[in-house]
Amino acid sequence: MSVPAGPPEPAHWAGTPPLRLIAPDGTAVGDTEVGLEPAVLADLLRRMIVARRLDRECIALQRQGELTVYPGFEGQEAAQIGSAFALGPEDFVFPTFRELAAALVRGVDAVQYLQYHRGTWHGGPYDPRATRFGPISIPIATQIAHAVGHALGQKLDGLSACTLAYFGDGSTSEGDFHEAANMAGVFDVPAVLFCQNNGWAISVPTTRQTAGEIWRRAEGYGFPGVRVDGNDVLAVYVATRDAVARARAGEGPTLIEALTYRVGAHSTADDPGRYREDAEVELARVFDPITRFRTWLLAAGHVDQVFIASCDAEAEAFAMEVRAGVVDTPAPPVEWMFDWTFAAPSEAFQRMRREALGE
Amino acid sequence: MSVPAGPPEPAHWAGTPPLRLIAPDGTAVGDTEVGLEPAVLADLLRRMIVARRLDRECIALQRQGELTVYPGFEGQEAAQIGSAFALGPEDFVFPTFRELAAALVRGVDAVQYLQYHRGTWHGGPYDPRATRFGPISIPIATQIAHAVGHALGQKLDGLSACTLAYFGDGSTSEGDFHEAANMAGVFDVPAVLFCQNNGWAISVPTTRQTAGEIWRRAEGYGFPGVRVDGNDVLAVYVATRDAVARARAGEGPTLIEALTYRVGAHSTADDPGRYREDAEVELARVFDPITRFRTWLLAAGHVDQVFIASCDAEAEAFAMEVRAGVVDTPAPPVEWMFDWTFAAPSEAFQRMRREALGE
Amino acid sequence: MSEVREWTLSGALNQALRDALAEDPRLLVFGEDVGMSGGVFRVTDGLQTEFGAERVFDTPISEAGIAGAAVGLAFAGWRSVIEFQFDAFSYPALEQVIDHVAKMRERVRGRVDMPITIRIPSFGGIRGKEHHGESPETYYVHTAGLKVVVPSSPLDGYALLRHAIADPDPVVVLEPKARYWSKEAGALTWDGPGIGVGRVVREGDDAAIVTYGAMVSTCLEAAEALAGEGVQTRVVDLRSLSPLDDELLARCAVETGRVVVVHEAPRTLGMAAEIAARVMELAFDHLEAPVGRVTGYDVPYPPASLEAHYRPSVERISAAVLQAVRY
Amino acid sequence: MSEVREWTLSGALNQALRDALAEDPRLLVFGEDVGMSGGVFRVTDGLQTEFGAERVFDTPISEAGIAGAAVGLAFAGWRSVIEFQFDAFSYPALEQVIDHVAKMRERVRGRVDMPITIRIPSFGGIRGKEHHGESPETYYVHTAGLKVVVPSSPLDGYALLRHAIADPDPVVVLEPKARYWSKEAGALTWDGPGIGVGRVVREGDDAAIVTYGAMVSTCLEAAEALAGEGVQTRVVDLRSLSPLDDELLARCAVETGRVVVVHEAPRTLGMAAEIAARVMELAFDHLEAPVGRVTGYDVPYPPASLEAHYRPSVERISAAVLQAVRY
Ligand SMILES: Cc1ncc(C[n+]2csc(CCOP(=O)(O)OP(=O)(O)O)c2C)c(N)n1
Ligand SMILES: Cc1ncc(C[n+]2csc(CCOP(=O)(O)OP(=O)(O)O)c2C)c(N)n1
Ligand SMILES: [Mg+2]
Ligand SMILES: [Mg+2]
Repeated sequence: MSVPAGPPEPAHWAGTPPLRLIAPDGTAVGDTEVGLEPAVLADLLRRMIVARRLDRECIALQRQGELTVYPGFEGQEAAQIGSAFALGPEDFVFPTFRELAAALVRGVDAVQYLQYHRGTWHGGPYDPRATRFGPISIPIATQIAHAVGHALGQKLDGLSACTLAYFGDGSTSEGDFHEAANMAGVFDVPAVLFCQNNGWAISVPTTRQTAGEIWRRAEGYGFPGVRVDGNDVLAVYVATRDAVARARAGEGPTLIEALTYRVGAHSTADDPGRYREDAEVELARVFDPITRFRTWLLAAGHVDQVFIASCDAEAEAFAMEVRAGVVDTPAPPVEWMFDWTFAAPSEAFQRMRREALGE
Repeated sequence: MSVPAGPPEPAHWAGTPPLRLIAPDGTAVGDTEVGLEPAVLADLLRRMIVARRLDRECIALQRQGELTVYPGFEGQEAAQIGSAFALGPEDFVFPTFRELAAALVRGVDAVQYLQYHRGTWHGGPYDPRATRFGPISIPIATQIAHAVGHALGQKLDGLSACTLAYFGDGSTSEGDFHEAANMAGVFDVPAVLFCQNNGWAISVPTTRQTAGEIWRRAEGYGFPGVRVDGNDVLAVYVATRDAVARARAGEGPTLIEALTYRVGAHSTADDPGRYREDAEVELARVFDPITRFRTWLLAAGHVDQVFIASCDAEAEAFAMEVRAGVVDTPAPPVEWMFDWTFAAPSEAFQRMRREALGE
Repeated sequence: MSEVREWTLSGALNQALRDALAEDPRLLVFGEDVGMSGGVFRVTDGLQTEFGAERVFDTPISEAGIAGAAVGLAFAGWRSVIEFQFDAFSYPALEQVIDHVAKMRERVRGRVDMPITIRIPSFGGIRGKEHHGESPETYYVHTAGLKVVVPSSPLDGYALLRHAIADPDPVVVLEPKARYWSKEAGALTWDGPGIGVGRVVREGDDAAIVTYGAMVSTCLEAAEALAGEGVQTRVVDLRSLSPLDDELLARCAVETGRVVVVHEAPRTLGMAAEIAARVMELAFDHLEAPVGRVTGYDVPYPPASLEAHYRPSVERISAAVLQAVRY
Repeated sequence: MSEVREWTLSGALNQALRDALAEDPRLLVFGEDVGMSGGVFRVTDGLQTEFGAERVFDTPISEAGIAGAAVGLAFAGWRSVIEFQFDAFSYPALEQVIDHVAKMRERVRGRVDMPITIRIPSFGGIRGKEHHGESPETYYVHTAGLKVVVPSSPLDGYALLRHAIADPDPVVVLEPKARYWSKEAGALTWDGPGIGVGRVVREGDDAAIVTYGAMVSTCLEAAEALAGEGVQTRVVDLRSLSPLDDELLARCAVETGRVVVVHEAPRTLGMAAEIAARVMELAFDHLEAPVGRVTGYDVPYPPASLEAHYRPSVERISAAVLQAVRY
């Protein structure tokens, strides 16, 4: 079968062609009847626009000293929102540090979330049980083991719910990824292992992170792997929805590799000019997930320019609202340094606390 | 294609059929012209017989209090000897704790090796550089990373040599296996990752260690995986020889899964009656590697009963010689507790040493 | 409270797990070979048969994965007892234990507890091979967010393990391998002192030996020998290494003026360092001699044939007490 | 010896690597993002360009694999400098470091050396996120078979890193992140004292503060403040945490009678515990006050907005010295 030549794809997209429903130019290339109403499809676009605007605001907030180091997600909106959107309220997510867009879909309060980046709390400033969104996790791949343990708990409880772990391409090199994935297979748990392969792990391209294709790892663990175009929000939604359905039906875990691209720096502390050609980023912009989905939605008549303008306006207002909240977030009381370490603190611990607080 | 029904195979041999040259009943089922002279083939049998006899002697020595806990390898002679035999003098091995048979092939002195099990030294009682056989390694899968580092060193030195790591089925669940294997792929090093899948990791069967097939892991790392009948010494030899040739030619690593069976207990401290049916072991004996190879060699006229009797006699004599050496091995001098920790010990360390030794 | 009978440490720990599993349907026990094998030291013997393979199960050989799974299970409302097969084999999980098990409650501001018990057969004295004789306590005690206990006898083993399992916080239980088959008669109960409380196992006012685990019996022997020389030595079994029983430490220093700490771990930054520093802080003016340290040396744990030279002996302990007394 | 100029700690460490790479063709530098990126703190900046991607290279995100590879490379006769990106990200490699890097020479009875330098940007004070402000020294110092150094200034950073690389044994270099951009003028040399030797950075006879890393400058500030109150405080920069400079510790205790140890790590089993125990052993009769400990608390390192309350401050340090002096 001859494939029409499109624009050159990022190097890490090479190899097995991913599941794709909408081509980079916005034309349908698969069955786009995925069971979502036009209003819901429009809502997906709205979420992507709102998330991107907030991401950019966060970078500005960092530059202005209102946030500590911030890891942007521009270019990964479809991967995050398409996947999080496929989850139900009973499902649970264990994220990395780059899933603010997914957190918004799960209903996590952005200002609370950003306490993490403001340096006023650790990875769990929001309530992970209420939001069913686990703490932001920095030690690479460790949260995948948490997700598998959580999924095992759901299975033991006989729930029809699953647990989704997010992680990056670089994360697949850690022992914890492997141990967790293998255990997921052995215990046959309702887990979705969702890899955002954005081409980079700080300065190391995926092509030097592993010599294999990430989705293929699944076969060695005895469960299905799926490669999906991570910049095609519909394809991501479908792949995740199917994995979630498998999990809920007791059919075990799925590994999803979503091919996307990290358009920005690794974080506001990073200077990609040291290791990446600007030209590569320019090429990758052709695959922008928002442009692609908007083009398709407009062509399909599901949205119009008025709607898009309303999304932009909402995004702007939301970014300003979050900014105000962030800027207003005070430092936590000093006691908090001692108040959460133990559920049952010892007398010795309380003594240290009193001493430290001068009580 | 219909396969003639043979005796029921161990559960962990299910799935993809392994490379096999000689069937369990000793008949050739593949190309047995593997480039080894009849005398060399006979030597392979001799080594297997000698190794098994020594293994049994070690168990006796342990029962008599002359060795501490000893992990036998009965049933795995072909996997170890066939693979070690495919290596050249410049190649290097990083073993686990169960590769005494491979150590003998590499020319490691058995009495020196057994200092480890006698409790008179740690994992490296012999000279690993002279023998090109690394220290006995107990922390599961850690030696695979050493092997990959060593292979990288060989590559940087431009040598035409490779490094082989032994490990078990259970070892493939450790993060270290994964990190090492993935690095082997990324750095494209001359390494052979040799898994003896003997069906058990202490009390856990391979079928509950992983839901996948071990050789398939390789694909996810971007290099070839091979499944071989680990009780067919010729097949093991061929699979390893080819992997070694690839490595030496700069074509990178290979993962070999050798299907074998742990006939004995995990170690002399283990009671398999708690978790394994005796019947399973009886069934597995049908696949005995020595019987199989002997049958084939006899039928091919490469050996006769006189030769086999001479092997038995040699094995007996060797076992007695090693026994005598083991029984004679004294405790090391107390100073040795301090003499090897540092190449450049500090004055503070020397002070502690003097104090401890009452000097 | 169970009937009065003779218990081994292994048996008492087994009973603690059995009783806890029976009382709490949301308690799980998992690790390598804890199922039908019953564990290398039989501490989980029979539990899978009794409570089923859903609640007592073998895992792949994945220590980090095991610890990580326990964290995830805690989010799902399950309580876990995990086993690492030997001291050194707990090290692959250190990242999960330090970064998550110990810190997770803090990280999520108390919204999820981490009721995880980490059982580790520990310390030397069984002619084990390398990596089977380590004393890992410093790694855990220094890690804020963990509690660490070490039983020295069967009956106290039962009590400490029950307290550990019931605790809403993560507790590391270091089980002295050398004492698994030691025996003690009595009824199993955990009504007595919990985590954070030490006990005096022999009275004496001339000096105090502070120790834990398998060294308790060695120190009792030393105290007996010292009594022969007219030195009345108190022996303290710490039971809990984190939190430490500061009151008891202070009392020993105040009442005897001479404290000797004994453990198998290497000296530098072993428990004796912390205890010496605390005793000085708590009772400087009462000290008649520097706090003595009788410990392993700063070398890797030696092979079986040398371990007797490495572990504190009755002679070394007695000599240190005499040195303190005669200071 | 290089020309006299102003160096940052990052720059001086970079130069140490450059000089060592130039001198020893069998030296490799590898880790996460040490290549074109030059490392998060630029310590490996330009090295890949200068020495090629065979000798200075990025690895996958596999800390245990990195440490394990260094062990294997040592068997093949290569010397390695490996980097773990931040303190807490060294924990996944702890098993390899404790069981192999530290013990391998012993395990093979001296037939293979382990010339491995482990660089870890460490400690707090840069408003980092969780897992980026840890003080991991206890884990390494307690592990027999390792040496551990902590530079506090650019020029000494150069010297210590050169000594570490040249050492035939594994050396952990904990680099104080908070000091990477601190400046010092001078020529780079490593002719001076090596590993195991501390230095007095301020003279004084009323009391001695013993510290290391980023706390050296804070302690110097405290000493300055104390001088204003008429208390002359000696400040010791340990440089080497393992081995410790016992002679210097003894001298401080004997000459001042009052020792205060300062570090960021949690108190329990932090370095101050070991130093307190040693000082007591070395100079009990000279001590006028218990050894003071000004440390982090036994809690996880706090978020950025609280770190100033956690790390020892000039006020806390001064108060502890005054308490010792007035004891
Ligand atoms: C155990 C550990 N090692 C190293 C790091 C430092 N680090 C932070 S992000 C990162 C790269 C992660 O790459 P990837 O998984 O692809 O995620 P991405 O940043 O692309 O979202 C690294 C190495 C860490 N956080 N944890
Ligand atoms: C890190 C670590 N965890 C646990 C153990 C305990 N242990 C020793 S052997 C073994 C099973 C190994 O199984 P496998 O890799 O299949 O090798 P086999 O024993 O079958 O040769 C285990 C769990 C260990 N040695 N190291
Ligand atoms: Mg990435
Ligand atoms: Mg096995």
